[in-house]
Amino acid sequence: MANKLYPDAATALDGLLFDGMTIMSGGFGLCGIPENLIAALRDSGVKGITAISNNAGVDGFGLGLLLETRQIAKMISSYVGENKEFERQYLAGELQLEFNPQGTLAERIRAGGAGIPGFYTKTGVGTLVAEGKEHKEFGGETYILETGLVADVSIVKAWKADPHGNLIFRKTARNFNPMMATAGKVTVAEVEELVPAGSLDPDQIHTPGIFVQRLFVGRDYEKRIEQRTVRQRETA
Amino acid sequence: MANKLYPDAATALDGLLFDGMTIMSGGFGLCGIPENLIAALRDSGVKGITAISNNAGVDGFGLGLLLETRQIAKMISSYVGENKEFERQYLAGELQLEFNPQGTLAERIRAGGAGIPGFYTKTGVGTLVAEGKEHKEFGGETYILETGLVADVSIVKAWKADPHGNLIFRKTARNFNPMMATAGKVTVAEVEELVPAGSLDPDQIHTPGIFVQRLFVGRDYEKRIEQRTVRQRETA
Amino acid sequence: MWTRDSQAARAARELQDGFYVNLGIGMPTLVANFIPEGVDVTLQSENGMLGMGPFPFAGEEDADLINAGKQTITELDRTSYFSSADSFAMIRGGHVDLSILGAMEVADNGDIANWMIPGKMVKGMGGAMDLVAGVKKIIVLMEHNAKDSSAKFKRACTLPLTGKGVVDMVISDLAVLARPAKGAPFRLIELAPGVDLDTLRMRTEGHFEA
Amino acid sequence: MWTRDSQAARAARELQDGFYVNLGIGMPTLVANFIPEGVDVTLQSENGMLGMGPFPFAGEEDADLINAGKQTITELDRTSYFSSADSFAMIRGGHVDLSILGAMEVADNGDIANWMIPGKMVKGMGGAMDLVAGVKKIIVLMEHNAKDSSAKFKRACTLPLTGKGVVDMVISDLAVLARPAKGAPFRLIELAPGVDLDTLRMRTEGHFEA
Repeated sequence: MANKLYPDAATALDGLLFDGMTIMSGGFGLCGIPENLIAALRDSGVKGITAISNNAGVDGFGLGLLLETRQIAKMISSYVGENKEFERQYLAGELQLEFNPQGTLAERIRAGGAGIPGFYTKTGVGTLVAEGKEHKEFGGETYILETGLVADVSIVKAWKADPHGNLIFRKTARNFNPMMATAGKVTVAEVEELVPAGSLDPDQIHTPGIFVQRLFVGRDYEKRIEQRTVRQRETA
Repeated sequence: MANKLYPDAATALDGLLFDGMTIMSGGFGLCGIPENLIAALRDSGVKGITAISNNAGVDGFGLGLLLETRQIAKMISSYVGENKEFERQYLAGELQLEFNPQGTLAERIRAGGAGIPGFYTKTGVGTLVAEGKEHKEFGGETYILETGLVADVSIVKAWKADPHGNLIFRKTARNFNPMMATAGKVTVAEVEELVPAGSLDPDQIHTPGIFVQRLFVGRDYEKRIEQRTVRQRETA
Repeated sequence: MWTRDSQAARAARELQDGFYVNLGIGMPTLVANFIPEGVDVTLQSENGMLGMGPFPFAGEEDADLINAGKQTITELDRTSYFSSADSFAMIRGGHVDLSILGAMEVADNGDIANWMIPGKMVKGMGGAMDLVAGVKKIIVLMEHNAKDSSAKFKRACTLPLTGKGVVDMVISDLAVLARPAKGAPFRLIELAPGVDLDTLRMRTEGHFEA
Repeated sequence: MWTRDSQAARAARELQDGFYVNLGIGMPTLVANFIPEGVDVTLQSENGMLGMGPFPFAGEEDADLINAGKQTITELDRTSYFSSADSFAMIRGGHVDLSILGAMEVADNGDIANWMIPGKMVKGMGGAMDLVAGVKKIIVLMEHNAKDSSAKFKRACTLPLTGKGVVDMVISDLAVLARPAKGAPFRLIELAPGVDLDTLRMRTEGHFEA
């Protein structure tokens, strides 16, 4: 079997990085982000990254790490509201930003991985998002053309993997990770647990191994919570 | 909780059928087809059906049942090679037929369910399939526009369901069923087993209950095998 | 006049048994506290979850289980998880019955603006454009007037739009305005206690039928 | 000249360790019997399976477990199942390394015809158009000549096409013709035992470099 297993994030990224590259990074907010791989990207010093990620992390965590070091030249995101350093760089003109509606972003990535160069959607018709895009009528309604997205490298975070690269995600940490796994020319996955081949139920694999070229077990997961909301236990 | 449970196929289809309607029917060959619902459609006598299904069943089973009774006016399929009655009706001009490449058919259905009225694909460029369709270049390559498909009713077959309509499929019996569940204005699912709410792992649900309006436990599954291929046990 | 809680309770009366509903961040979240007895709704969270439960008890938070507002939540016996692409396929495909959102402006043609104020740092539209374009019915919960007392239900939106002609109902602290279909004019459905039609007209810019 | 088994064995030499491969119905299926020692390949079946195993033992057939030829098969410790949409997303997206297919005709510009003979009942293209359009490398396994002895590697296909300019390699009972990239001319790579270049030229219509 072709070996997909690597000891850690740095070796898993070895030979894949170059300045000016496009990287997709999984996660929603800080949930389900590839913590180890982001840290390894920072340590690699690779520059001029176009980062495709729903959010931009927070100051000092997630993609915020790569903003601090100015390794990101452009972000394609749907929401970046949790990051002061992002705001500073953007307002200073040091950072390019392309906003996509969240569902359009998700579908563009899914399309990129599925060999679909363009699709029509009603999302954004009549808004700034539609400017400069082809409009077309279907059944009397107006839609705009959105294009597929691919990346030089996709970095994703899963819960469990087997040595064939089959992945399973956990709860809402799934989010953008499965589509990004399909849309990277090379996809590197970090997981919490590596299980033996044959121990995942084949009906229940979220990402088939064909999409994962490199794989390692991550360590020291912080899994930070952005909004810790709780309810009170009712007392009798 | 809104009740989605019905006692059998006939009651589950009650009030949904009308002549000239479009029906999507899950399955690949005879694998994963909604046997009970097809039989109930035959018994209902509904006529002039446009049937969207990858295959047309065989003589006397699957959609072949509805061909025998001439209830189908048009088929949208990728392969219909296993059915003599189909061939007879088609050659006699009694049946309309639209061939779609299998992947294009699957994606058209997925698009229909996902609110995408059109997408571009390389599949079929330069062939009969491309005739009359819009051609467009992306990155120097030519693609054709294919449209989304929806149905008045989708009939699907799953392995397990809970009362909320969450579905799980088994092995290659999954095939077209999940997308068709999303593309029916009403989706009726038959299942082998109904399990209590909460007993399916929420990470492992293939079709979320939002897509299933009606549900029942099927009976007397034949699950016919078209090509029974086996290997010999090696004797020591 | 309605309090925020009263507005949320009024919105909750629009819920029907069996509905699948997406609640926006802020005031719309309160609607979950007022779901009427005997009405069963399933909450969708666009980051990839159907069947959202309440906040967890302290100490039971799970970093892998958050809603679209990045708040820790819980699951129910009906819950399913899916990818963001599948989540927005569900939204875009018209499978969600109702979305309740906040807004900065709504126009009397149904336009909505709720994502961007020119000159201020733009945080992004998140899933708002997808929701207003895809969900079957859109209810806006907002104050009737802005802090400078200008009307938020307007002839035309002045801020960049989130969606064009998409709003079906506005529930403000003063009144409920609604229309039977996209494209139809808005009508006054209900006045909050202590609010009369003259007051409403004075504090409204957009057209509505009374 | 090569037998069908020899053709399949020759095709199997094109497999590389770690490849994901889709095998068409008929002669291509035989390739699975000749996978070289030390080469690990994963077979994709376009009805929704990655990691296809061998036929089951008698009595162990499972009606829910078939390949794209509707044959009963088995699973492996690497197997995953997915929907037809996900399966063809995998194919269309260029994730499958190699597809080995049969053909009625191949043209020297890489066109392939393998789904329809005018005048005969058309059964449909199934997944063939998707495979030739999406898979990275396309190898055709076919007889060099039809039953009427006409050449099947032609100047131009006479039958309706399955794909335009998509074939990378032809392995017939007489020879291996291949090209380094789509758009490049085909070259003779190998002659079957007992076949000389003159014979090959005489029995071929399409252009190839020798």
